[in-house]
Amino acid sequence: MSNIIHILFLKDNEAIALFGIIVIFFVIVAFREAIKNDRLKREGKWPPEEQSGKDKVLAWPFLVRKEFLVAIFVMMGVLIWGIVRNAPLEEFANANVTPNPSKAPWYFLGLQEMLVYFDPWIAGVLFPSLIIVGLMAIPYIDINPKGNGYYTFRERKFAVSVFAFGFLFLWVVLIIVGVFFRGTGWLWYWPWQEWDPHAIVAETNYDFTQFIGIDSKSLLGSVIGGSVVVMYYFLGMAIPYAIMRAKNSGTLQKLGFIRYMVVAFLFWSMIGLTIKIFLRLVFHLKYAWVTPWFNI
Amino acid sequence: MEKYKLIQKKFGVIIFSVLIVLMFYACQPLVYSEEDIAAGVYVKPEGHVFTLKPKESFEIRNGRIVYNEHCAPCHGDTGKGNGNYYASGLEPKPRNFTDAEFMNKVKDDYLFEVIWKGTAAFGKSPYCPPWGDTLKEGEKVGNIISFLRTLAGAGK
Amino acid sequence: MTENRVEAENKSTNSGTTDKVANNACPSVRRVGRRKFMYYGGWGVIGLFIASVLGSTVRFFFPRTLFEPPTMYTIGYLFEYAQGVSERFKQLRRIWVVREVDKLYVIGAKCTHLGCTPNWLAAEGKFKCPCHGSGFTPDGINIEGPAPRPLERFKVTLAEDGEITVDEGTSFRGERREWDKPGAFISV
Amino acid sequence: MKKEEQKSYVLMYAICAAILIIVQAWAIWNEVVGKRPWKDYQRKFYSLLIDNINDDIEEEKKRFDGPDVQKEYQEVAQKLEKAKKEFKMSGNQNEFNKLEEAIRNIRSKELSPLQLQLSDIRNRVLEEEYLYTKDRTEERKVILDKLKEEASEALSIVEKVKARLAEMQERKIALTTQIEKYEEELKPFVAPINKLQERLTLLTRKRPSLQEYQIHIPALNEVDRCKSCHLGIDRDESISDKQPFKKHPGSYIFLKNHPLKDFGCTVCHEGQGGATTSVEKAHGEVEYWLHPMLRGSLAQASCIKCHERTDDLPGAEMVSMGQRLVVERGCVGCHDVEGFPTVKIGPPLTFVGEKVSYKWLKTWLKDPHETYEKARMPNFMLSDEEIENIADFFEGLSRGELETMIAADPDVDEEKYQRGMALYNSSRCVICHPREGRGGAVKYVYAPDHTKIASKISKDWLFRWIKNPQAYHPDTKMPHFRFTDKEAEELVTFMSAEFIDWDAVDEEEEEGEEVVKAVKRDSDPASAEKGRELVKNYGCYGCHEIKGFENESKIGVELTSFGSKSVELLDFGVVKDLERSWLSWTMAKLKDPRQFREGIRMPKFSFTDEDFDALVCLLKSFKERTVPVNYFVKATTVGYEPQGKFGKIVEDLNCLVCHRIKDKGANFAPDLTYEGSRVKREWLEDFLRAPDILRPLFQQMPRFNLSEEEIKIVADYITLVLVDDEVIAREDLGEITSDNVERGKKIYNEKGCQACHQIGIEGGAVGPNLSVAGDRLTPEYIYMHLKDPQKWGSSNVAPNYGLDDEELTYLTKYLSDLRAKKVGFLWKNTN
Amino acid sequence: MDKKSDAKIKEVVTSSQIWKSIFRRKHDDTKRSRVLAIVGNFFMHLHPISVARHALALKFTWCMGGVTFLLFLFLTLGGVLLMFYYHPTTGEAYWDIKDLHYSVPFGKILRNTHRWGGHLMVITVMVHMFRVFMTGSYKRPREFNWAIGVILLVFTLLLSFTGYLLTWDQLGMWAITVGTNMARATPFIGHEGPFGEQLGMTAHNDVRFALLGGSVVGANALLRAYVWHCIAIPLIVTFLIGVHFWRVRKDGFSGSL
Repeated sequence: MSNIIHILFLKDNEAIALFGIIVIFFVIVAFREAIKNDRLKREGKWPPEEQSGKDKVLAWPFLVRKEFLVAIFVMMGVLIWGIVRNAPLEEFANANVTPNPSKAPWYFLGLQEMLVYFDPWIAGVLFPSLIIVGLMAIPYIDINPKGNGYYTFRERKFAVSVFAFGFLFLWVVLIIVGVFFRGTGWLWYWPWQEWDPHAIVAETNYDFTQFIGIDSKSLLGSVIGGSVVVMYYFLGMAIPYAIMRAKNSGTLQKLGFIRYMVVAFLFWSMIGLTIKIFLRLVFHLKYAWVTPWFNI
Repeated sequence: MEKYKLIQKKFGVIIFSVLIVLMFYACQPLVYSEEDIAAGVYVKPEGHVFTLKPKESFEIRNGRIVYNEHCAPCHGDTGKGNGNYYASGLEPKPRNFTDAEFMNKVKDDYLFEVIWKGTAAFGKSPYCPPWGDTLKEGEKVGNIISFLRTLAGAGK
Repeated sequence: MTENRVEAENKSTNSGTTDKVANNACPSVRRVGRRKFMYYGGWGVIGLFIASVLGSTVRFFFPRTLFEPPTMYTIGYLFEYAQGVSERFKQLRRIWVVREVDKLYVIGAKCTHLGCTPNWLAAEGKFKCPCHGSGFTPDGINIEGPAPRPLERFKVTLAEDGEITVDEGTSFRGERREWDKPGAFISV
Repeated sequence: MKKEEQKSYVLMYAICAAILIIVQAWAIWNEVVGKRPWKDYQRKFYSLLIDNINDDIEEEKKRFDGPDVQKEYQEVAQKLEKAKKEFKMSGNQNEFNKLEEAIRNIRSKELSPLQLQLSDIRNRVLEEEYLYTKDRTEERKVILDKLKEEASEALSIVEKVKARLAEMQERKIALTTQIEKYEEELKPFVAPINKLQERLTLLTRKRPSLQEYQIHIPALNEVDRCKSCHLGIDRDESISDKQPFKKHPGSYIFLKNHPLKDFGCTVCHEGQGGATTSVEKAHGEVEYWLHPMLRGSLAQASCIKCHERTDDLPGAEMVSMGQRLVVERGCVGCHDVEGFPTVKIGPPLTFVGEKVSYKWLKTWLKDPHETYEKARMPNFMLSDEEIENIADFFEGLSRGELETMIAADPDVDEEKYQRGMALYNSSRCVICHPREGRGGAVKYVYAPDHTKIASKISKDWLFRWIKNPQAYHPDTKMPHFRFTDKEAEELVTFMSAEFIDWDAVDEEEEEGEEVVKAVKRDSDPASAEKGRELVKNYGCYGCHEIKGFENESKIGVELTSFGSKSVELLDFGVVKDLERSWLSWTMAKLKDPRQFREGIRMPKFSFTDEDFDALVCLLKSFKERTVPVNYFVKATTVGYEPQGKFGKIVEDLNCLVCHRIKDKGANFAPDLTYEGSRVKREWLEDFLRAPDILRPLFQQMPRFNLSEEEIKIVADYITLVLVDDEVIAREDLGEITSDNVERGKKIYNEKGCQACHQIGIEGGAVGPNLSVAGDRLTPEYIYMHLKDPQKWGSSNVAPNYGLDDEELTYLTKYLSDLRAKKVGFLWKNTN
Repeated sequence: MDKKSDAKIKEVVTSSQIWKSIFRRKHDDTKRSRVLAIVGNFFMHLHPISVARHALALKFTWCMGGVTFLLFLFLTLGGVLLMFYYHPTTGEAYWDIKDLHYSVPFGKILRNTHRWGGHLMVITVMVHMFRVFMTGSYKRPREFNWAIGVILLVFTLLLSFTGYLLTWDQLGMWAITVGTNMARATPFIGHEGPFGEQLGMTAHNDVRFALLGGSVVGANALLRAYVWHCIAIPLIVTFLIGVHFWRVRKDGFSGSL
């Protein structure tokens, strides 16, 4: 236990702990509000009177005074934090000595954690780019007109769950894991375990085709691996499309083909990432697809 | 009353924040004050602890070096006045520095003068020479005295 | 500002305008005295905070330690200086060491007019400032040009081992008749 | 729920504002007080200082009020009083005042306008001169000349005024000479008090401001603010016994040679010199500071940063001992360290099978330290099987030429035995080889104990060894005695009868004579092969020459930058209760190397506590040099090698194991650097033939049986090369009369020289025997030695009596007169 | 002092030309003056004159955008102060920070608050984005502002990231080394990424080199980080914040109709 307290106050870790607390707090707030709003809607009390939008309040003084109060509050917090806790400053930079563990800034630790499961170009470049592009694309692919300006879950089940999953699991949890559960040698340590720089863990990973007895580096292996990845995307995109098409879904019509493809690609990429993590942890899968130029 | 409740609600937020801050402050690990150690809050690990803090001060260590070089031949390594194999014939015998009674009696200043000017200057036998011109540094003599004090096992 | 706000509230309540925002009734009884104290007090405290932050910021600009060259240093031994003005330490410390028949002193190479560094003209036996033409005798007395007072001398002492120590922290000014004070020179 | 407009946040504001201002106050307190512990220390320091000065003043006053001082003081004071009265009465007062007035007048009214005029004229002259250089016309010349004339006139007027002034000044001074004289005389009485009083008022009226003191040395890239707390560090006297106000101990070694302003503190003591917010931070004993403060003697680790050689460097005893240990105890056999030579300290084991007995080998491998107290070989903690394997392997290493019987043989020819004993004694084997716990006084020579040696080695080998040790072990420290075959045989006979391990014989008698004496045993080849592997594994070849291992590399890790290794890189292994610090790990590693985990090969060394400290200190110094070149102190004299035939003899006899020549060699026996100026040649030759008794038995030089030719070579070299120009021949010292000698003798007795020196059989034996000093030493050298024994002497023990020239001369004459024939001391070895 | 003279002084002060030139108009308590307080004040102009009632509820807005902006201002001011004592060179940077700790008055607390404030800003930006998503506030007509917000998020991370190196300690150096090493594996333009080698990328001409100004984290990297951190990114962020706010003002606070 003393170990986790020690880690908590190392480097910038207290900021990350605060990040965790704040996120949990606001997730609770958001979903409580959403559930409340959903209930109101079900009960037909919507829109609530004070949210009618026509009921306006002067910004001065009623908004400004609140902002001012929050500002004082935040300044106070930062000041106290600054007095009580010193910003980290380690020893002089030395290119010849790598600290163990050596970590990226905390907000990139999710990516660094992903580096365990993927090649650098996927975890470090492809996924960040996809995240940024995907985030920017959200308004354009989310064609659901409902839920604009209020918390709701019922009306945006898919959007909220996918985003919450992405934000909470693939971002926040991975950061927390990267900071608090990854110790020396980037090995997994529970809070009550002590980090041992000399620890040795045997972990042999296998490529996908090696499970079925084919050399993954051979042409055959490469083709099989490649087809698995392609099939994953193809099936993942085609099957729902076919089903929705068959059902003559209105959503699909509104979305249109291109938008559907974008949504499906981003969605299956996210799910694929989770699947790969799962497969690595459980079955020691190294790569699904091995080529001379890149590995997935 | 209603207003009071309102304030109370907001107070909750303040208190929550203050508590978080205090928690951070209270949990500061690995920094233990001397009082903590005294009170037993923090127990220093025992057994294999080696810290090369000097076992003796520079004064005494240096005193020993100088003593061994210049004094030990007659006064002996342990200061008993039985210099190894040389001083058997000396009359009077070299001073026994382990004699606590004597050592408690003499003052540092006197010892200093005797070492500096030699015993002859104090009307005693001429066998202990004046070391002033040899040692040159008063501090060296002071160090010898510090070391002599440890021989008698008495403080001062 | 807050004051205005509250007064505004009061007024809008009383005036009974059609203002939708403000026409909701305020609690009628208010102990104005205490409230006022709160406004002034609150704003006073905020003001105090801002003032103290500003004060701290000002203090921030005056660090406790500097990395400037030392103001106390040694310049060698007496015998190293022949009679006359020595420029040995002009580059390093911006001083002249002057030895007369019976004494040695140190002159700061800083014109008393506007702080330029004068030149020592050995042929003419005087210091001449290139900026505005002030001239000084070898002992530092202003003889020409706009310089208002003689060049300053620094404290010199002999260290135990005979080295000359200069302390720029203490300066001696001729127009205040400080040149005869102990420390202004070393008698030879 | 109230509407927004009805809500009041006044109380919230007030509370927030209050907290905010409290927080800001906290921040300011933190800045001004909380993080500035040195302020408190400085306040304490100054109050202590004031107390100290007050005490001094009290003492001074007491001294001043003492009857003797008061009496003298009063006398002078009365005289002064009288002089003053006279001064007033005689009308001198008036004249004095008048003169003063006149001087002032002349200065202000005459001299200064004149001077101004003069400088004006001078300036005009300069101007005209300048114009004339531009425009060389007659007109200008005329003006210039005229001006110059004016200037010289003005100058002469000024000179005249000045002369008048000087004259008046003189008259003025003459009037008060008497008074001034007494005043001068009074000054020393009150000067100390006044000085103290002045310092006190300076301190109390205007206390020095509390500030961060900083030593900034750009060359060393160092910022030390240590003095902010350690204010008294460079004072002559400690004002308190406790840190941080103590003065630096041993400042005559340290601060005097390393002034604070040029070196700072952290260059030696490390620690975080820039930190001022807490003691731990300043001392660098915190996380993320790689150089925690080196306290006390550990700071010696920094000597090596600048000093190339630390032996004989005062104050660096520990680290120099460490340096010596690293080489002499074989650390370099396994570990590479930059700057340290790779030496194989052990004897060659190439043919060890014919040298030692199997049984002895096994006991030795079990624990060398138990077999021989001074053993340098560490304990490898081998299992019995491993010992057997290794012993088997070594047994196989033999040329098969020698008779392989151990030397032990109690039944020997009595006459041979006696002659061997005499030879053994005159060869002073006991100086290096301890025997039953006695002898072996030469430092850093690890010669085997002779007590049981005959049960260890083979007779033939011993004979060969005595005849020429270098043939078997080129680097041995054993001298090559010039024994004849007969003498060597006698010695072997003596030793085989004398140095038998009787315990072992008792045990082995049951097994039969043959087994007892056999050195060699038929070894099992499989076991020997295993032994070979073990020898490779444990890196025995690091210290021993073993055939077949010439190309193996050292088995240990490189230690060049071990001192700056961070704690994370040190393997604590299974040891949990060890403090996580470099120091404790290193100490634990040295004390018990294999405690951390299985499979560590480092053996256990038999160091003393002092050795451990010295080694830790040295290991701490293993880091990159960070000082600039101009701080680097090169060794003054390096690389003296005795040349030619003399050099060959020195090498053969290993003279430098005891003697020192030009900073090379050891301190056990006298320094021979200027031996030629010291001793007379005749004596020297005799001494080399048969060394007489100069010093006690355990320090006595052995007899090497040199041939006459060799003696001549050595004597030539010493008298011609090893001389010092400062010892000049002096005629006046040669005149010896009985009167002189008597006076010298008186001084000798007065000063108590006999406490340390022996003449005949009288006196102590700290210094050399002086019975034949006249035969041995040149009078010039005696004179020089008596004048400054530290400079001219074989050791710096001898006290400097501060004798004057006359005393020196007489004493020299007395000592020169001490000759063999006079004292009746037999000094030529007739044997 | 009696009330009359008190009022008189107030009158004289408020009716003076200087006062008027600064405050322009008198603040009485009409709706008009409240509106003018927003309209006529540069700092208040960020706000609309009136806002929907629900936008006042902290429960709804969490005030995260405002806090982020506040922290941005605070960090800018603090950063400017810190720059007075900072040299972006490998030999000095670390010791400047140490000096801030030990010998500059209020230096330590300034650095502490700058660091923690920076972390806090990253946190609040993320939470702000989370809130905007949860209330669906990115929907039409605010799509583009969301995109700007995402860019601002990226730049906030970059601000913090570049600031890491400036202390020139092990923590910063290795965080940057690990962080930028990902760039090495960028497809096509990183020398270890897919097809990078085939396209002739080496450690000396790929994207990481451009980031660091060298193949290792060295003096150039420090200078680049410094310029990005202190000048380039703040400028970009300031501009984007302007756009972001302007769009908020134009589009109004989101809310149900």
